[in-house]
Amino acid sequence: MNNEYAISVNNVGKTYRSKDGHDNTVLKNLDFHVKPGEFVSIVGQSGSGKTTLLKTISGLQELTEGEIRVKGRLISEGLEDIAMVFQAPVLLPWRNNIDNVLLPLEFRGTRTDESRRYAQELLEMVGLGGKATRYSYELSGGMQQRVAICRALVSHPELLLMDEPFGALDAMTRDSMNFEIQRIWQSTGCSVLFVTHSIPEAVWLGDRVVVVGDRPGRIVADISIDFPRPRNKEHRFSAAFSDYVTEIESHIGVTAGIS
Amino acid sequence: MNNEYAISVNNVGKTYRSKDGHDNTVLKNLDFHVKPGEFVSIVGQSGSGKTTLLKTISGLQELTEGEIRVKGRLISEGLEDIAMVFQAPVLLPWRNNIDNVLLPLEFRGTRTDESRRYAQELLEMVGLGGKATRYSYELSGGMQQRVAICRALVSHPELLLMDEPFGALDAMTRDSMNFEIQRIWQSTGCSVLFVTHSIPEAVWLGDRVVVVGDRPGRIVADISIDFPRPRNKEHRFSAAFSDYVTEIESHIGVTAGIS
Amino acid sequence: GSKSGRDSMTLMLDVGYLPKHALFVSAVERGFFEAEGIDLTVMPGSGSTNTVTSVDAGKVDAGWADFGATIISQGQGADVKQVNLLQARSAYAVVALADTGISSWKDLRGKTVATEGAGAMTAMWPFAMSKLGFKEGDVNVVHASSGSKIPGLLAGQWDANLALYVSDQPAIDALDRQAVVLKWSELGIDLYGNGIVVSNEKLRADPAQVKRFNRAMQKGYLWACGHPAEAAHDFQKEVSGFKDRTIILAINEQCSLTWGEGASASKFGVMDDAGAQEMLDVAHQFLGLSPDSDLTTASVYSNDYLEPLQRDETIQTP
Amino acid sequence: MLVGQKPRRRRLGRESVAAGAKAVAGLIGIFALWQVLVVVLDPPEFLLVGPISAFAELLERPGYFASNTFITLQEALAGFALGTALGVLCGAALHYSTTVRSFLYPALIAIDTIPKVALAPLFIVWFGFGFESKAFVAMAIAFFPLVINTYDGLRSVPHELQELARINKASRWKKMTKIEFIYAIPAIFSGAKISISLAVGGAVVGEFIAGSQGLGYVILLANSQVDLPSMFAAFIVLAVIALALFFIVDRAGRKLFPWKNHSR
Amino acid sequence: MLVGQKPRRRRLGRESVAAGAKAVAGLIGIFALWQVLVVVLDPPEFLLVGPISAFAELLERPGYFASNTFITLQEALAGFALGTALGVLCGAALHYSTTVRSFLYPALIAIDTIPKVALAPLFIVWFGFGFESKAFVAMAIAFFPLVINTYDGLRSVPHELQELARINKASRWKKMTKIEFIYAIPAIFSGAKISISLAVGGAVVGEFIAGSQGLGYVILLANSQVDLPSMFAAFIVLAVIALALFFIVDRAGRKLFPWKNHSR
Ligand SMILES: Nc1ncnc2c1ncn2[C@@H]1O[C@H](COP(=O)(O)OP(=O)(O)OP(=O)(O)O)[C@@H](O)[C@H]1O
Ligand SMILES: Nc1ncnc2c1ncn2[C@@H]1O[C@H](COP(=O)(O)OP(=O)(O)OP(=O)(O)O)[C@@H](O)[C@H]1O
Ligand SMILES: Cc1ncc(C[n+]2csc(CCO)c2C)c(N)n1
Ligand SMILES: [Mg+2]
Ligand SMILES: [Mg+2]
Repeated sequence: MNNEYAISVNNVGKTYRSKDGHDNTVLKNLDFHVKPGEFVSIVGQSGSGKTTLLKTISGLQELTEGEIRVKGRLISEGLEDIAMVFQAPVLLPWRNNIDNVLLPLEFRGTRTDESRRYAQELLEMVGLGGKATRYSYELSGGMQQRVAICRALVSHPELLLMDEPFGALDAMTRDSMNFEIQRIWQSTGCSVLFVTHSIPEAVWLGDRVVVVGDRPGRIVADISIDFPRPRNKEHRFSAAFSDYVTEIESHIGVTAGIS
Repeated sequence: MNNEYAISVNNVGKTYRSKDGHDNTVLKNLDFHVKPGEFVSIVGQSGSGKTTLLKTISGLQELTEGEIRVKGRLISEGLEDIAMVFQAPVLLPWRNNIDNVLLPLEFRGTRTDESRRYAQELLEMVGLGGKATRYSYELSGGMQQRVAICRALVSHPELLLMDEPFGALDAMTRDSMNFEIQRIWQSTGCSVLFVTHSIPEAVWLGDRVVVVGDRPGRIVADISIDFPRPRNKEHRFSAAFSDYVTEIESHIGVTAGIS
Repeated sequence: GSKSGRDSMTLMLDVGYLPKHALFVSAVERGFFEAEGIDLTVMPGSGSTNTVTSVDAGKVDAGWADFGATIISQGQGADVKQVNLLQARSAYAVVALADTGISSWKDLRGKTVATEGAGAMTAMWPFAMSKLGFKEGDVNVVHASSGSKIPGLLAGQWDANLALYVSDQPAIDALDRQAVVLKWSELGIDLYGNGIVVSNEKLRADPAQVKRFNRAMQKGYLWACGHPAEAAHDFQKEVSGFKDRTIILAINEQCSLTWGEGASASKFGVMDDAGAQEMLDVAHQFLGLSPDSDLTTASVYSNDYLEPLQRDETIQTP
Repeated sequence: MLVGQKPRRRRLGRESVAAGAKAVAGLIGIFALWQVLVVVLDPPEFLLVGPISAFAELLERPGYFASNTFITLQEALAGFALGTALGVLCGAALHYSTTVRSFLYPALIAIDTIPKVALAPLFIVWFGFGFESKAFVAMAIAFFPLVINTYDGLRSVPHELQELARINKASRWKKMTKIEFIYAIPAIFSGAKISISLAVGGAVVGEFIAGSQGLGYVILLANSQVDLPSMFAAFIVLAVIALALFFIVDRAGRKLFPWKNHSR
Repeated sequence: MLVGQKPRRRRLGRESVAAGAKAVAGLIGIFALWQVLVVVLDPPEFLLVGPISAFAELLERPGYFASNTFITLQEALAGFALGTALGVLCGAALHYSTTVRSFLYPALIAIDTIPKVALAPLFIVWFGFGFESKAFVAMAIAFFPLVINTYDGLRSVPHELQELARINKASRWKKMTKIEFIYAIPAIFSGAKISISLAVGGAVVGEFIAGSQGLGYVILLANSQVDLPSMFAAFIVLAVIALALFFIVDRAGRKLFPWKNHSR
């Protein structure tokens, strides 16, 4: 029944149980579906459960209620081809950057002679072509984040989960990353779940924006963004765009903030 | 001569030398000064050297050229009372959140009975009053960042260096943090160096916005922001504000981005 | 195994490589074993008990071990026999330094003596005490590893060692000190000393080899007793560091224990039931040999593999 | 990385019991295997006896074994305590003082290698044949793993934590007590877990050298009488006390550093 | 935290030489102290001799010491290699298999405590008097620190790295070889540094038990002759080879895991 969805989250709940009996219900009655090839942005307050949601979908964290299917299969039965950009870069200090990018291929045993060239391309795309053989300690915070993004892309995943991938990037780098992600997504047709704190970014990138509410995390809004693809700067400054942003802000409880 | 400044950075250069002779000059001929009680925002592209600049000022990283004085004293002669929010939270996993916040006082030997109450206040201010006795692994990325901010504030520093403190925060939380930082800064009169990727944030908070350019890092612009204090949402949506933002974007090379 | 038509054999000593072992080294060096078609390797041991164990396990062909230790092992199931009593009398003694207030048995009262933490001599010390008419506590006994006994004695940590005088007297001599030796035999404790131990399996499989071994051993041993200076020289080639005088002293002491006083006293290496039984009794009484043990004199030794030399025999090198 | 380390969930009483049961099962398994081996191979009694004989021996002379165990235990604990204290001190000195490191590190390693058994005569001469000489041997052997693990543990304190201390002008002492030593606790306890076995072994070796009591002496005596049941009984007691001490040390380490290897 | 660990700067040849010089100075210092002690205290020759006598002894019989050293070295290296391999394997098994951990961990610790010296007769029976029995004693002693440090090192792999492997569907083997074992390298090498000394000591103990060559035998002979110059000469040689091996292991560990304790 769920086979038509890339991801289907059914009535999911997640409670962290701590040793002192201090239970923390983070997600409750979550229901949502991602169609194949869809780009879904997720926004929500700090601590609302976005990371938790991504980790349950990726199978890294167990559910306490409900079920999640990826391409129709229960995640508990084994993971599909998923790539994830974590909130922190998590690079291996003993590998240089390009070898960090190649790690997923080595894990999967699919590294070929081609791979290195592709990894280098990805690094160039994120502006780190010259840092391929440097180590992560020699990179700035934003640079590390970009290496982590390349690592997620290198395996041509069908499903890409990104947890605030551009959090440490300046506006300009961020813009160019936005364009690149859109391009890659369009050319590969993968499904994307994209957590961000930037509502404009969520709107610009997403086919839909899902707003996760707080205490416990649940879906408070699920808004389809009806802009054509590929999107460009024009869309960003259209009236419709501002309306989307305002609507989403109202769901989160922000009213046109400072930053 | 420099005694009038809280920070004075004189012709500073920093070159990372790597073992394979691959020298990386990150800062060059940097010159700028911060007056006591001033709030200086720093923006610049990812990898331009903002973190490096903060770390040299704090004395955590050695200069390769020039000199830095804090309150007139060379930093090489011993550190003044500086607090720093690092780009990553760096919390001690063996301490709960409030004990992490109290750490600077224990280091300085200035922890009193009062301290705990104040730390709790700070945690409440950042919306984590209920997480005081939890551990950092039980917090979301943004929550950890907020604990780190409390830790920097707890020692009533005269000089506060913040490296993208709000990078992992959603718009709403970020706004409220912006207001709190302005309030604290005004009530304590400390000097602040504030690195951010958000140009509106930089403008809204700063007395000045310093733009750090790339390769090697140098100061490409130093713009005074002439809004009265305390600033509020009104200022954010004034025409002057937009002009500041546009001017700064032009220095960095962004033109009104997506996010 | 046999290479060039000769048998390779190994002989394990009781402990270490000491001057008293010069007899064995010399016997090999002078070709007594070669003459019997045996390539003998002599190796140091780490205590008679371990030596018997090694023999039983087939790791060595023959061992040179304290008869008491052999009996205890046999009592525990070691399938071995003593086949050549080279040392008819035990060298048990109390060894002290001259001029330290001990010159006779009665001087021991109130003194402290050191001995290995365990061993036949330690176990039998109460026997010696009873012969002396001492009560428990009249002599304070402390335990020290074999390596510590001489240094401890020299350093004055204690007053005397319970020791084989053939071992300790030369050691003290080597340090240019004078030793006082109180032999247990003076107390009437005159037991068999060390002998050659072979496994019963070997006795079944190749009795002829054991006989050849014994022949060579007896000749070599007696020859060395007759030529201490030459034997000492042979030993020095193997183990450096000892003075001639010390080795000769050890050889002479060792050789003074060759001839016993029992029925078979004049036949070298031969044991008798009386002597064996005496040791069995002592083992029952002092050495922890189980009362249920079915050991008999016949099961602990055999003279069947021996063509004993006589007291007055003159030995020629081959 | 730090943020990923979570407090371990405290073992429930039930889990603890289950773990204990498995450990006991494992030990019983070993004993069973050993007994089967003995029955099948049927080695002579002076070479190898089964655990049944050993336990029978233990039951026959409980007082004898208990009193000697107590003595060995005291020596081992004294040696372990001293060795740990000294080892941690030396490890810290190596880390904090370049001078100590340059000049003393090699010397320390050199001295560690000299087999303590070979130094026996000197120990006797220096310390006599009482409690002290055994505790000293135990200490001398237990000491080294703590040096290495303390030093290596302190060396691996992450850079960010160092910076955190520096920016807050932490005194050397505060930095040590609030960051570095806490971070190094797991490594130090790894060392202590190695040392506790060594200390017990060291006490026994000390008793071999010069002793008239303790399990080492029991073994020596058993050896001379070729009394293998008694010898193996002593081995079993030794193993049991070392095991108990090991798990006490292990548990203490986990108590002190509970945020490793969390479940969730 | 990961990002804060930076590759160590490779030591320049000059620095390396300086470090070596200091180490040698440290050793010479120890020797000098020892000699002074001997001159001042003037202990009798059977109690303590100074390094000068020991070195004189070495120079007098260089061939004797060289050949015996060579033998001990071989035994120690074989034991160390085997003990390391087995220790790492066991440590890994403890980490990866709950069954092994539950059932075998206690048994392993128990077995480790049994003093190897006391097991001498069994070793002889199993391995004879040759090279094997000494290498076995060395192995048996060297093994344990590697078990503990491998296990503890693997256990402390951070959670995020585990997640990184899982999300990429890494096979168990890939996860081990590309993350876990690499992360555990420093801890494993800490263990190896403890073990290398122990292996040398173990070989010597093996030679005490049953040997007619090697430095242990040299010591045994020297002991029976109360020949302290020869004994101390052997100690010095032992210390030197253990030192050399230690620094080889240490250097190898740093080569394999160069991103710790970076300078900048
Ligand atoms: N291991 C854990 N144990 C207990 N509580 C946890 C744990 N991990 C997360 N939480 C709690 O779950 C809630 C949601 O956390 P999560 O990391 O999913 O938030 P988030 O939406 O990603 O926030 P942010 O934007 O700050 O990253 C928080 O209240 C947090 O305290
Ligand atoms: N330890 C180091 N060794 C060598 N190069 C380094 C080191 N640390 C930083 N760099 C380099 O210095 C430059 C500036 O880094 P820095 O961290 O100061 O940038 P940043 O402005 O803070 O960037 P971001 O916004 O991404 O945090 C980068 O090119 C980086 O590669
Ligand atoms: C040498 C050494 N290597 C790694 C670590 C990191 N670490 C911290 S605790 C622990 C387990 C105990 O060894 C490990 C591996 C360390 N501290 N010391
Ligand atoms: Mg998150
Ligand atoms: Mg930065």
